[in-house]
Amino acid sequence: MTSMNDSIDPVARPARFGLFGRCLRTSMTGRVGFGLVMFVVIVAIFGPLLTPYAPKDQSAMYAVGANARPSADHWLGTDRLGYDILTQLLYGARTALVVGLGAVLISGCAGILIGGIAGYRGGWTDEVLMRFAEFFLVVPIFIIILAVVRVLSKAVTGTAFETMPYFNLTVIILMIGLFGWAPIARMTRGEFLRIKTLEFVQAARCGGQSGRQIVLSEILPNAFPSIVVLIALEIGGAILAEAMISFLGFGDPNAVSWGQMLYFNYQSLKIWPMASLAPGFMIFITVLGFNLLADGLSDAANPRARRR
Amino acid sequence: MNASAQIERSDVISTDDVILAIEGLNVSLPAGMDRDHAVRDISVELRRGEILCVIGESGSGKSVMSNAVMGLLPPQLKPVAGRIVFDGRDLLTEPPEALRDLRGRAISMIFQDPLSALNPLMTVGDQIAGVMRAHGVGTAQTRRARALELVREVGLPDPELMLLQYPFRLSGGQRQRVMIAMALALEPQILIADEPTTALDVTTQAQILELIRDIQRRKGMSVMFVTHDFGVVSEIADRVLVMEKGHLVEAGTVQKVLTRPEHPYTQRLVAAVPRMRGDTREGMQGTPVVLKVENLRKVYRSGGGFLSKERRVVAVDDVSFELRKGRTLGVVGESGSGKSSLGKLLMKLIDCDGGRIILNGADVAAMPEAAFRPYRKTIQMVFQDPFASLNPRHTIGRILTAGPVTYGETPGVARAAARRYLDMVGLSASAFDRYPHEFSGGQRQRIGIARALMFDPQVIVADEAISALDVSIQAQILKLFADVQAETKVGLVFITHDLRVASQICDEVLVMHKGRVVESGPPAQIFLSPGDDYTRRLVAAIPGAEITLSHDGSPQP
Amino acid sequence: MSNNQPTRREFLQRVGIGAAAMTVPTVIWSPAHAAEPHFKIYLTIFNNQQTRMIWTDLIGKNIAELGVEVVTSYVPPSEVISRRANETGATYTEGGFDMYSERIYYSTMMPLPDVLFSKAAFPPFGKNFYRVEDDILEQAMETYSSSPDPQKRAEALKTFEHRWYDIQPLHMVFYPEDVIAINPDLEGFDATTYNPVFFPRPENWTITSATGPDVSAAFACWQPPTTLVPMYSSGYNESNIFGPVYNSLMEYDSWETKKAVPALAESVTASEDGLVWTIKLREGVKWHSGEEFTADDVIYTWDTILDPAYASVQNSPLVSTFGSKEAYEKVSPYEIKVTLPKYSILFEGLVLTSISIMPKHAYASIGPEEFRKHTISTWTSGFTVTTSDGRTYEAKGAVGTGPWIPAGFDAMRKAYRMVKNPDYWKETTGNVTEFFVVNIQGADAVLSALKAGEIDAHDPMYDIGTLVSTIEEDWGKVLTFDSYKWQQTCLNLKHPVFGTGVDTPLGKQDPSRAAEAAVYVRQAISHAIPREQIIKNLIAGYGKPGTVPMPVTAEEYDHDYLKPIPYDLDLAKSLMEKAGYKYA
Amino acid sequence: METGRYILRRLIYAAIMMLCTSAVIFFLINSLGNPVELMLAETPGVSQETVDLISAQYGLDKPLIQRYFIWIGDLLRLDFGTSITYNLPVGGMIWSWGLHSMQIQIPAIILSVAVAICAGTWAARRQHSRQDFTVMGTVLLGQSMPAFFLGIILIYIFSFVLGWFPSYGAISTRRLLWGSALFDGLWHMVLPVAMISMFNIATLTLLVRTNMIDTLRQDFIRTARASGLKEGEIIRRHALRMVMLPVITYVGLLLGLMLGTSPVTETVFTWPGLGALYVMAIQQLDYPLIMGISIVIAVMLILMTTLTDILYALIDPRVRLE
Repeated sequence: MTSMNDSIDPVARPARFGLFGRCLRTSMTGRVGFGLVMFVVIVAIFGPLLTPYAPKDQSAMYAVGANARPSADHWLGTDRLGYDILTQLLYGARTALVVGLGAVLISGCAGILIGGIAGYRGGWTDEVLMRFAEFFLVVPIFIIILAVVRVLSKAVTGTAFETMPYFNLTVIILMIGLFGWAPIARMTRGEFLRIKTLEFVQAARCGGQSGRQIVLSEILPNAFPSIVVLIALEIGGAILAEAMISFLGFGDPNAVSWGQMLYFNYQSLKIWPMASLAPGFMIFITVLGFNLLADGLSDAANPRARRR
Repeated sequence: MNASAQIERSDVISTDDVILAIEGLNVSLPAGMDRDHAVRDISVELRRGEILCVIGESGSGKSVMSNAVMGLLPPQLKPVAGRIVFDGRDLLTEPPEALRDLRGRAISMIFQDPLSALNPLMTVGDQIAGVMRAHGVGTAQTRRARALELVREVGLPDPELMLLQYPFRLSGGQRQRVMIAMALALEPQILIADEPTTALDVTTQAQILELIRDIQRRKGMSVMFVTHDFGVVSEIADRVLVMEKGHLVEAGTVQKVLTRPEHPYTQRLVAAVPRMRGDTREGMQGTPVVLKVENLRKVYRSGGGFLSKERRVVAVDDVSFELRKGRTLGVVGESGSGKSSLGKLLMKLIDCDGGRIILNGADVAAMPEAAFRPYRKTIQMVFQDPFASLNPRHTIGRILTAGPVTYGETPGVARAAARRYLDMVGLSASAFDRYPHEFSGGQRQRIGIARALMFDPQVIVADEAISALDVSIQAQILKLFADVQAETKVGLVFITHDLRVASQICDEVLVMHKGRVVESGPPAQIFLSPGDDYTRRLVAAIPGAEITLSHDGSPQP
Repeated sequence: MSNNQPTRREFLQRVGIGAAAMTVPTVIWSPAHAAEPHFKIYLTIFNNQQTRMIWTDLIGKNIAELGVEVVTSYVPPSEVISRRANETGATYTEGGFDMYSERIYYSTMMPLPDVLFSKAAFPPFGKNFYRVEDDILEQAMETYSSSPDPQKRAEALKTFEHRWYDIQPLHMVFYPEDVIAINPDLEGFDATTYNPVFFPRPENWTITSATGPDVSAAFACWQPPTTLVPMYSSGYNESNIFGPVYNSLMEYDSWETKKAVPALAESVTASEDGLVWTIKLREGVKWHSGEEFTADDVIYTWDTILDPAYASVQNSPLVSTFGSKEAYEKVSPYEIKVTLPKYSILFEGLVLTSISIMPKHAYASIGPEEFRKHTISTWTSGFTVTTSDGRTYEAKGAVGTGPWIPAGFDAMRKAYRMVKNPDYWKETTGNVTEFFVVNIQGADAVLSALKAGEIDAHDPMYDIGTLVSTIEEDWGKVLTFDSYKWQQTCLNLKHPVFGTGVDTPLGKQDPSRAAEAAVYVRQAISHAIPREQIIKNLIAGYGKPGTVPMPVTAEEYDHDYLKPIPYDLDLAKSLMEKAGYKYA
Repeated sequence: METGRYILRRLIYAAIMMLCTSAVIFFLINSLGNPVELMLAETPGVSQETVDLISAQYGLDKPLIQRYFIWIGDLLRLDFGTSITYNLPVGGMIWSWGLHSMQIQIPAIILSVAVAICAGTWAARRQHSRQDFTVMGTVLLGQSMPAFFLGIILIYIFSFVLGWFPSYGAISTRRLLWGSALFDGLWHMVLPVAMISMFNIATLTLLVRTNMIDTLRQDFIRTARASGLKEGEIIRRHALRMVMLPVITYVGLLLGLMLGTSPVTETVFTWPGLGALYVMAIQQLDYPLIMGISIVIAVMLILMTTLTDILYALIDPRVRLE
């Protein structure tokens, strides 16, 4: 458009404090998102110190009763199961983060690996891997996860898995992770394909660097900003997916999950709205936090789209 | 030869003839850029029936000025002072709707990249007719008839079919003709051409320049022609404006500016224009052969998958040559001639389909990567794009030392070497710890050369190593190549599309066309008495030949 | 080159791999009970009813208080069903079950051996999943089911109740009250739905606000039916729909009196010893097709149920009642003689009152493999019935003798529709002429439907008790009924701890006292069930604490002996100590 | 010619995908056990002979691989078997329940696309302005809002507090709104459609905005401006066409998924759609129903993505000809 554009790099420049620093410095949404995420992280780490109750303590049932209004003992009241709502919210943050980070750890590793191989190798490998990814991109993940959670809980009968604590939650995390790699793979592949043809990569080859070195030190660091954006989005997505699965009653009965709170309480919304609105709000701000963070990171990673 | 050069051009034109007057134009830049104004205090008069060339290097503000006339400045660039008077009206204060009506009807514009400038989803016919439709001219039938007429007028083949084509199926020259047809649709009084031939091959460029010149004369249009190439200027211009960093530094007739530049910047610029030389460089005649290529061949295959036809493109076909130590081999050709593929084949960035590459006495053509690795040190490359050729995440030091360290050099020795070569390419040692984005394009290219030198190679392949640079920088880098070669006696394979550049630096030139070497020999033979038909056409198409065919370096139109 | 990859490092540092590292272990391995658990129970919870999920979970937590490790999981009912079908009494880890909870209701109007968990009610190849094996209980039930003398039967029941109360083979949690909200304009709802014998009787409904000749009424059922063939169903999701279409030989007149009166049978007389029965059928009763109802239809129905190829759920009680097809014969078109091999309470309690009679002329041509998929089972299409006099009748579902004629399944509304039978043999009192049964999921939704005037009543499974406070008078009238059902937690009585007791410390020490130790454990569990709190918090007080498998409102319930079992963890622990478990 | 070959190639890919998917579904679900045992589990006193007899009636005594081909053959004749919990033919159920899913999904998709194009274009043309910030903020909120939470809030406000719209079901059982099934159906659709659209609108608006900004930066837009086209015309005739390409892909995916994406919506609104049916089928392990719905969703998805690809190719000549 103008001659000024000539000076824009094909890949983002490194900044003083990295992508995160730039995100926090330049993007309002990034700052808000980071704040919300940090809030949830802090709640997850320190929350349990703030409550005298165990996560599955139903003793309120014998005292103030279920669906009790807020009191000095129960600041947000109790829910239909006689749990202290605040305690559930605090412990739910842990589950949410474990689900989000755990799922993305799996999908991120798989996605970067597969996308990286497809993008770097190209040709026939690329074709096969991307057809495969295409299948995963369009597959109705949610429906499959429901089926697998149910089917596995039946299939493990009598095996050692059955006695594994949080088996259902583990399965849900695994499934969300295993089905979430395709977008990351596609993004990684696109970035690899683009960066691979850039001249500094050819220069590295001319400089005698091996394929592994080129991928790890030349291509991957430059592809990373775009991937990080997607990863932040997927953390939010994974938390949302777990909430929906739990909401439909397929969650882990032994885990404290906001989705599960909603599942048990939304039928009595009219009696005691707090019990459903509070966990819903927590899911909302957590997912919002990661989405905003992704938005800010995306601004930071693509300076071309940044506000001038 | 261009007939326009013979036309007598007068400096004296009455003010009635001024069709567009830019008076004291100031366009501000947003905060944080390296200067306040994109253009500052510019006054220009475009006269009826003339071709006014605006020349300047990148960042000189020439495009900003032409876009300001069209009212197409991006929102962050704002004209803050001055007037643009057309037809008694100030275009800067006209309401947007009136301005819109003028665009396309009274003032038209064509752009640099004809592919992205055309809508990929619409046929040529729809796009030409769309201009008329936008101004409510004619009916669907008459518009189509007019489009047909225009397509014929700009010399596109098979007009009927052409209207139904999509842009991506046309060649670069054809696309630019479509652009011109669109610009001409409503017989505008002014045509603004923003670097319209920069993306084109030299022979196509000659045709397009011819077309613009021809149409301008037939229609009596005024043309504002923005370019960075003095060759083009000499071909087409009546008058020339020279811009530097947003300022207008010199204006005058083409003869005056080219032959008697007054402003020091113009003088530098004109001096830096690559001249066609027909002489043969002295020295280094009997040195040993460092690179010998025999019958090299590369075929690209695409498609060939399930239910789709395989397409084969012979990129490099039976190419043979020898490069001696300290000598420079030029590879010239238009885009698609296979010259870049040849460069990549030499570097073994792509595998060849036949032939031999003898390096250090061994045939490396068929070697697997592992076996070739020790040979890599002897052949290095300098790349085209100074912005993409350095990893933005690595310091200059890391970029330079990574290669030698990979080959087992100790980091200390590599660092010392890096500092030495930085010095050789004219950069201070403080560059070592900085990142690429802190350097200008020319500086980056110097770093690229230093990187190639780190291995003490016997051969450097420079693939269009200067074509992305401004003219003045080009000259510096060319000089650097010459100096480096003199010092290190490295053999240089210099791939370029610019015949003038090749004529300056090469000891021998290969002319490539459709993958084949059509002619080879010393520059004198190639440029002064080309034997091959294609070479002849190529040489004839070099713009500004009349001002450059001299031996003493001073322009002689 | 420490600063060459700033983004990745910064990212990991700042967004909290640290948080993840701290969180993962704490969530995955949260501290369980510090002490070594006494034993481990897998508590399987049906995933289809939230209230039950909650209170079962609560019971699990309380059992855990006794030093038992309780592992809970939510599963579909079908999975528990297949787990408990294991004949060997396998525990959960062996593919069977340890403990789960369910609701039991009377499928007739009197206690029958199956609801009393009689071993005899389940054939040897069958699925006696509870395996209540206690000589005193068996003896009492044997006496009860095979004695024609009401006095003896009452005594046997009392013995049964006392013995059960003492050894607690399964734990009754509570006896729910049925809470039903109905359209305030609906009259005649009284006798509607408590168990499969009491399906809604819309022929007696009057919508007082309705004007004009066509009055429609709608009834919401909790779950969609699986099959509308009576002999395949023991649940009332189905009988809500097929009930109004068919008749049985006898029916109950009203909830008020709970008295069986003749229906398709005009009279039923028995010999002194209760072995020979003469059934006189009502004459002039017409099937919906116009065909005459005769003894052939009754014989056909019994024959079909007795034929194992049809795999009817009523096969086993009928086999144990009749023995074989020789037990009954047609005397005349309107008279059947039944000779029982021995007296069985099932004949009165089940065969006469809850077997719907199917039309031979319409159904006889349908093979066993087709029955479940046929229109008579789904009501989704039509089929043609040819009567003996050669006329044809287009059935849009089942063919019965009842007051309502099926008009098919309305796919758009997902509702079963039926219209009033103008030729019904019995006088009816209501003004409703069109009747819908619609499946609505969820208590909240069903009340919304009632508020919107889309339904007039619903079945009691919605558990609207806790929502009663949201019902306003102008759109909902809340009725409560005593229900002949209870909620219970089931134990695998072959379990080595609480079933046979061989793995208890006491049982290991002295194998002859193993059964006794198991009783202690079961009693401990019973005392760990917070029945009052469950009733108060989860069903809004609409219920009574449970003791034995006998509805608290039944006249057979011995209120003097069966006092509520208190929630007392200390008492429970002392019982566990009796079984040999130690507490610190 | 080229277009024809392209379409043929896509269709053959689709067929291969369907075959693979069906095999996966069949062998996965059938590895879990004999459905007849489950069907009869509640029936006391059924002997093994009876189970075998009924299994044979259902053709379950044959080897798995043979049953797979029988199943495929049945599928081709649109015979999906019979549901264990409902005893209804699965094909008819999918059709009936699926129609209800489409009843809310299709209007929601149309609404989303319409709103998103307007909002996205509007925001893109005012990039970085206050209005753009507002739209983007709303979009981010909408994207982060869990669908079921939104549904619950909608029900609470519009159904419980205000009483404007029904909160369950697809149609009134008896009293139709204004006596018309059409109005009554629309009335029931309001809240579910609002809930589904919310997320789609957010995602699509983002998509439209990003692509519109990209497109408006393209050189051919500048050409159009330089040719004197009106701004509205540039948006409509030039930019939107480009922007529609990714939108079509996304909408194709939405259409493909519409039968399967809605278990949450349909659960919240007790809507008798395929999503809710699927959840029920899984909860009850109703094998024929799970297999039937899975295969229909998969086929629908493959078909829609294939159609999208073909449509894409028809709009963008570069795809079909290169």
